[in-house]
Amino acid sequence: MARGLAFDISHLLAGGMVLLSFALLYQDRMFSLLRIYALHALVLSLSVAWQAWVQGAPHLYVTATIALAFKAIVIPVALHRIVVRLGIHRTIETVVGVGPTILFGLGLVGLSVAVILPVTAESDALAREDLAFALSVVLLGLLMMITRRNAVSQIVGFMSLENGLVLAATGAKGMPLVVEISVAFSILIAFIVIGIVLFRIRERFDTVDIHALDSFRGERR
Amino acid sequence: MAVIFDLVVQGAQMALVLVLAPLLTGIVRLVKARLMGRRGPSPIQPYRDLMRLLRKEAVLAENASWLFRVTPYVVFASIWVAASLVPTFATGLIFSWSADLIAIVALLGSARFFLALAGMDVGTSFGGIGSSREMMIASLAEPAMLMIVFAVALLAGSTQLSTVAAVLQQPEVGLRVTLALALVAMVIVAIAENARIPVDNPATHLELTMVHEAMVLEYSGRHLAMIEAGAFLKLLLYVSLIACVFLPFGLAPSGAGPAAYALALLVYLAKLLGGGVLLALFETSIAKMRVFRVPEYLGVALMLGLLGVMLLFVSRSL
Amino acid sequence: MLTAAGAAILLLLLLGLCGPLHGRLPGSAARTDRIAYGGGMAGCFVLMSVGLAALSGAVEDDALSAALPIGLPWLGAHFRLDPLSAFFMVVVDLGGLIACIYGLGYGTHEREPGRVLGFFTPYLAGLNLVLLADDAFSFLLCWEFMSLSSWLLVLVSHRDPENRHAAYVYIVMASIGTFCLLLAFGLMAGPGGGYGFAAMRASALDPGLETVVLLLAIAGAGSKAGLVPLHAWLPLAHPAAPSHVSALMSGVMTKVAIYGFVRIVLDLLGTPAWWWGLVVLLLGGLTAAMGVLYALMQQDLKRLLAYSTVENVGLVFVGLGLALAFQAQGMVVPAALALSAGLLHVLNHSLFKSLLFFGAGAVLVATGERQLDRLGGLIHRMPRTAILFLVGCAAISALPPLNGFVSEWLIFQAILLSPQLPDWALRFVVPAVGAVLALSAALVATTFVKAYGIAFLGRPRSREAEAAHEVDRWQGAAMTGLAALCLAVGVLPALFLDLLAPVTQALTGASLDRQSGLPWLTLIPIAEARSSYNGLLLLLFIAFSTVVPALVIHRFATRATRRGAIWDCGFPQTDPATQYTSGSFAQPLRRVFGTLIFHARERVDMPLPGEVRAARFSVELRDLAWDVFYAPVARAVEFAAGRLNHLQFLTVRRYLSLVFGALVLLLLVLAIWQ
Amino acid sequence: MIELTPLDILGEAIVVTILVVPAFFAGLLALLPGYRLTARLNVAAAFVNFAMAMLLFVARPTPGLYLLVDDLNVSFIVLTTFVAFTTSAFSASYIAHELEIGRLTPTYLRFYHAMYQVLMFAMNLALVANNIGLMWVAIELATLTTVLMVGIYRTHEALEAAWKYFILGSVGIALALFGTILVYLAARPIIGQGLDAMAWDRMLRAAHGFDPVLLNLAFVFLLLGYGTKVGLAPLHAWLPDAHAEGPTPISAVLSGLLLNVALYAVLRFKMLLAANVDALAPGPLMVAMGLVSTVFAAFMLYRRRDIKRMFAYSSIEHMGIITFAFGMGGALANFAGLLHMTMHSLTKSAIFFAVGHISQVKGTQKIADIRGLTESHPVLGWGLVLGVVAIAGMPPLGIFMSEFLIVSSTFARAPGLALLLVAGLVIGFGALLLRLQGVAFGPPAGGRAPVEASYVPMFAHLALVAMAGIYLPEPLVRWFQNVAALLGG
Repeated sequence: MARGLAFDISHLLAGGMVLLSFALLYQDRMFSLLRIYALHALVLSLSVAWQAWVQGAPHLYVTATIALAFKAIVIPVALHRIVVRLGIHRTIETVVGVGPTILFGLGLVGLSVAVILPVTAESDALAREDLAFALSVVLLGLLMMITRRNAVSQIVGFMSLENGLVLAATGAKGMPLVVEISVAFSILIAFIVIGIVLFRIRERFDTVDIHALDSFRGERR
Repeated sequence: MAVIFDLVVQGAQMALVLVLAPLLTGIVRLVKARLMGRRGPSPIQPYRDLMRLLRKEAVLAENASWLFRVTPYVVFASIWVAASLVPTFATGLIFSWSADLIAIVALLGSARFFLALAGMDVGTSFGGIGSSREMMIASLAEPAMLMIVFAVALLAGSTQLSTVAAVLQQPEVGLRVTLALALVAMVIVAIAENARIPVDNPATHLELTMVHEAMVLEYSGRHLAMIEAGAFLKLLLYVSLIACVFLPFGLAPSGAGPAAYALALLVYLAKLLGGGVLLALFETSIAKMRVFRVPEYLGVALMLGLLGVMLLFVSRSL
Repeated sequence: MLTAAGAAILLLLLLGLCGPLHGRLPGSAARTDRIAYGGGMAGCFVLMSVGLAALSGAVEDDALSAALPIGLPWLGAHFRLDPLSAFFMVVVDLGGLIACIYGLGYGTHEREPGRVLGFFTPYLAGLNLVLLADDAFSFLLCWEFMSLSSWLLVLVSHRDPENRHAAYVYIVMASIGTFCLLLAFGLMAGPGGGYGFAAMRASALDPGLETVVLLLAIAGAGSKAGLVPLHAWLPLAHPAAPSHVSALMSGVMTKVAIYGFVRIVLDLLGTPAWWWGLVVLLLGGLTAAMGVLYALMQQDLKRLLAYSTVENVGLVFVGLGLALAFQAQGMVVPAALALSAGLLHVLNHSLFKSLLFFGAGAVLVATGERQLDRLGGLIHRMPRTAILFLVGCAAISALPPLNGFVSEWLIFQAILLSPQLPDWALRFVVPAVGAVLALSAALVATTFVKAYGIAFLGRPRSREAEAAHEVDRWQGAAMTGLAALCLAVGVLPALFLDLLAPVTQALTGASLDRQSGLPWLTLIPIAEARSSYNGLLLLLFIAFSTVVPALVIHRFATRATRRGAIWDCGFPQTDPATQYTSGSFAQPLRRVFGTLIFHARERVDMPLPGEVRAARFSVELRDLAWDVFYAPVARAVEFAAGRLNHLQFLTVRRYLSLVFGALVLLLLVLAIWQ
Repeated sequence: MIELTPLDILGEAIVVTILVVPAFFAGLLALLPGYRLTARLNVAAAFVNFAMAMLLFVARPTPGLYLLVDDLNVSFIVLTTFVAFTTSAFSASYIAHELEIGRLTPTYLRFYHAMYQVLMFAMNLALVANNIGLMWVAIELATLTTVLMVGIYRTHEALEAAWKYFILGSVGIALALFGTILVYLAARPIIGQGLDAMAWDRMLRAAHGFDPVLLNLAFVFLLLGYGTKVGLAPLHAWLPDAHAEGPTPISAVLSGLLLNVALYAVLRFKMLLAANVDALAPGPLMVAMGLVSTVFAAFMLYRRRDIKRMFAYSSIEHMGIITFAFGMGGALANFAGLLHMTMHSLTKSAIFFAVGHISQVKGTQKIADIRGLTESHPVLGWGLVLGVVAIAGMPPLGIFMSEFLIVSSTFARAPGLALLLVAGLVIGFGALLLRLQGVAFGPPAGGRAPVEASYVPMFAHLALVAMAGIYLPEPLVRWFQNVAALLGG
């Protein structure tokens, strides 16, 4: 396989993830959001698998499998059921309008490129480009977390952020413990989802339901 | 032998001020009466008053404390000591170095301190009013006095009255603006400190504007006599002080012969007489002011004193 | 020598353990009292002797310093007893010794004695340790320890909210002061960390930095000493403590603060610039004037005394300012005179202020009252206290032949030397400060006529005052001792001034001529033709002129005395309420200075004709420093705290936004930086 | 292969022990019923840990691929195991009372003890890890454990605090991971891929050749990621609530230990950056965050109504001071930072012990409802006074010394920064003393029940702090100085 092709494909996949992150930012319907997220995870799993093949690192296939099974299938399905069961509104209330959010997101991508660009080229270009995309995904995920009032979409934001991390980790050639880390993160996400179900988190995490109010606790004003 | 002579001179000075003080007050009263067209009492009337008071039984308020009884003597003693430290007719007295001008001011302050306390001892509203006002006047008069002291001391390079008088006798001192300012300030302070018109009226009773007399209202008999004597001494002290500092001519130097002392004594008596007449003239030509005008009046003295000192500080460098 | 001092200090620290043990030992609670105060007396006595021995030069120099392997690890704790610290040690331990005697009696009236005992002796130890410390860390450690223990002593009567407020303001101000000193030492030590005083003395600072150090020293030590406008905590905290502690705080701790200032500015900093003296003089004059004016207006006896402390600190700072001004011009003898005057006043103030606080404590024990307007006539019920308090009042009012007059006289003498100074600004300021001092001296007399007259003279204004009784012998003994000392210093100032010679020699390079050898023990600071003073002779004179006329009159005139009703110009008012009160006594002067300095507001509520209610008159006075300096800072902190407090109640999303914002900000910084 | 001496083997054994013991006891305590036995076992396990950690002074293992003990972390390990031990002793008596009043059920107790040991394990692992990935995992584990412990009372407030902690912690973890990946990326070209490129000792030796841009970027992420755990403002939000709502022993461990562990991670990365001349100086960033935290927390102290939350803010303040000190760098400031960290751990946990007793006897954590403690409970009250006075930086207690060094050494170098720091310190001081006076003095209010739990841990800590303020033992000083030199400018 030509080195150029390997580069192009991984570039394509990583770029696809950034694009999907923008789609997540843009989306204001709950179920579509979950579907786009599933797609996001799918692209991640493809990208990881491609890296496993390119780097000749078979353990990365495990990570790819986890991404595919857990993130692209189990979690979206679970969240879908939660949304239905808890009767959460199907539209997502954003804090700032979609337009400004997207513009800001573009700025973030620019920022990530700007900070990664000066990295000396001797660390191979693949890692460098991947890194810029991964950083963009992370930042966009965070942006999504803070521009949505709704807990489910915030979780989706967190998970897309985490996808960015896995992308970065697999892009780093020969990095040990990647599998362990991805497992650890999956546990974390599972915790969050369970947390939503069990505690029906409201107050501080804004709302699952937009009608719930902030009831300040502990130390009331 | 010289020491004994010095001691005699010092003793004579103490006796002299004591003897002359009532006479000065008597003269002032007489001149005032004449100026107002009255005949007036004899100049020796104050001596008679004192003798009469001394012979009388003293009446004390039921709740008067020991402080009340001791104060007249303390006040008298403080003023007497202060008065005898001011050179009257001779400089360089044997004990003059034991206290300087600042100490004399402080001694007068002590007298006032105790008198004000005594005014509050029985617990009457008159006593309180007197003490309170006396202390207010003193609070403003004393700094003015100290400023005068500063001015004089800076000019003479000493706070010792003997030295001051000796230095100011020198012809090269000449006429100084500072001295003139200090003189005016000193007169103002002297009038205030001796409870004279326009600050206070020594001849009044039963008037809400009285200050000094309100304070000593409860005194009688020998106690009152001591306080009166103290007041006489104080007037004498101020006149002597002004004479010593501003008109230092005729003072006998230390260790002069008896003839020189006799001459100096005559000069001193003339100065006293002049001072008394001037005071009476001044008092008859002015009206008493309200109590709350007094601070402004004394403020003038303070400013004049400070101005004098400042001028000195500045002129020294030129 | 220093080992004896160390042992005494250790003893004092250990005695602090008596506090928790109070009432738990076999035997009575009074026994713990006696152990603690008795031990305190012993410790103070040893320390005072050590100080005196060091001051008189009876000890070898190398016996006067020590380095212990504690404190800052690579430096160790250095202690040294030089003439300056020895002098202050004498002042501190004399005060401490007598306070312990007083405490033996006064302590039995405490509701919870353990709260006093636990901190009283450590406090004494702290005061001494500050004086001995010879490196910045030990100095500040002991300094702050002193604040800490006195804070707890202010909190003895912790149930009273006013006391808690006072303690709080106190500890915060103390901490700010400590930080100022810390910064000053930080500058002097430099980045290398030369924290030893010897190293600081040896190293020269940039003039600009020296200025900063001076200002920090003024803020740090001055706030502890009570310099206006940093004084506002002092009149709150000093009166709140038990009276023997108040005496120590006012009489002694302010002196330790002055010591800190002298140590830093005159010893460690090197040659002063000409305007340092100007700054210190101005502050001193301001402090003296404001202190006494506020004192005059107080109605609470102990608070009045505390404000008067402010005034006296101002007086000392005037002396120090003059010393700095002379020193800057190399005029060492006048500098020595000014410094001696200031330091002698340090001793004097510690004596009469302790005496006065003890007197106030006696009144408090006897009547439970501190408000002047509820006292009166105590001279009949507490004769001994009354006469001793009178001595204190006379001494603080600078009446000859007591001690207050001597130091004031010396300061005036120093002022009279100032025309020799070449700087124009100083030539104008010095006489003005002199006038201010003269004014405040006169006002002090007024203040104490008021305090004594209202509290001890007249007729009792309350039932408590009527039922007062004389205090016990310990308290009496303590006050007697102090009164005797006041008289001794006033009558024999030469002996005490000679003690200061090594101090001024070390700090200014000159000292006054030996005074105690002169005939009649006369005081001649510069030259006989210039000025001299003899307290002994004056005392004899006054005694003679008091006793002789009295004897003559009693022998030759009459000694008949009759008691009668009050005369009062023929209209005697029997109700004690018709007497002058402290407010009415101060009214004429309040009129003079009031609106300008206190923002005094007098309100008269006069009923219309026909109305039957009583007329009311009220006065509101404010401490300007509080309004201008303290309150705005407190409000600003309060405001900022209120604003920032919203950050406690955000939603998780907003907190995440903060994280996100920080991240983006840092990345931007990185992008731009690269 | 290097020859292994018996000491090396002993060292190896010790390190393994301090990891295995808590792991084993975690499992055991999860299974065992009953309160008395489990509490004692918990103490015993913590003690064994502490004793073993002390042995690390005698023998250390040679650095392997996973484990590393050097001058820097040995101080952290000993401090951690010591405070963990005393806290377990405190917890034993504290939890008994919680069981009595029914705030905890026996089932949760089992869970609590198991989690306590897991936390010990995770912290020890984070400290001895020679691998940045392993350390990351350990810190994540510690976070998750404490999240569970914070929520253990299952009240509305506790769950919410746990949730907040969890979410903010997760984001922090994510950021830290990104930073970790970046560091690996920077190390790989020099060291070669694999575990070696994640090992501290190897990275430090090779750090001068790393790509500075990647290192800078990594440090930003690591500072924010681990800074969240340290509780630096504005990343602090989880901290006050987690402290306030969890069981008090956990608050003590959080403040006294977990924050330190996170700071340890930051320090390690700071050393990497310091070793690379082209990378940005990490100091200014840390100084800025430290200052912001100090001043911010100082203001926040004023409006607090919950006593535990207040001391949590005080922890933020002190972590700010420590970060500031390490950011300033230099022998004096680093020394002061280490000292401050040690003193803060000891003091703050002592304060939380006191607060635990207080909330039990008074039945409330509301500051307004607690008054006159020195009168109603003299020993406890004066203990609290001593603790707060210590944390406020008054002598003769240890924090005074470190603050003295920090402020005085900073003022000569950067006066403006020192003034800001002093302003923060004074403002915080004012708030702490204000609340202390309210709580400890005045007419007593609230319950008067006697304290049943043991005072020993609290006073043991305070005694150490008091001693350190006056006298620091020579070996400790030398060793702090070594570490300070390691940390560099």
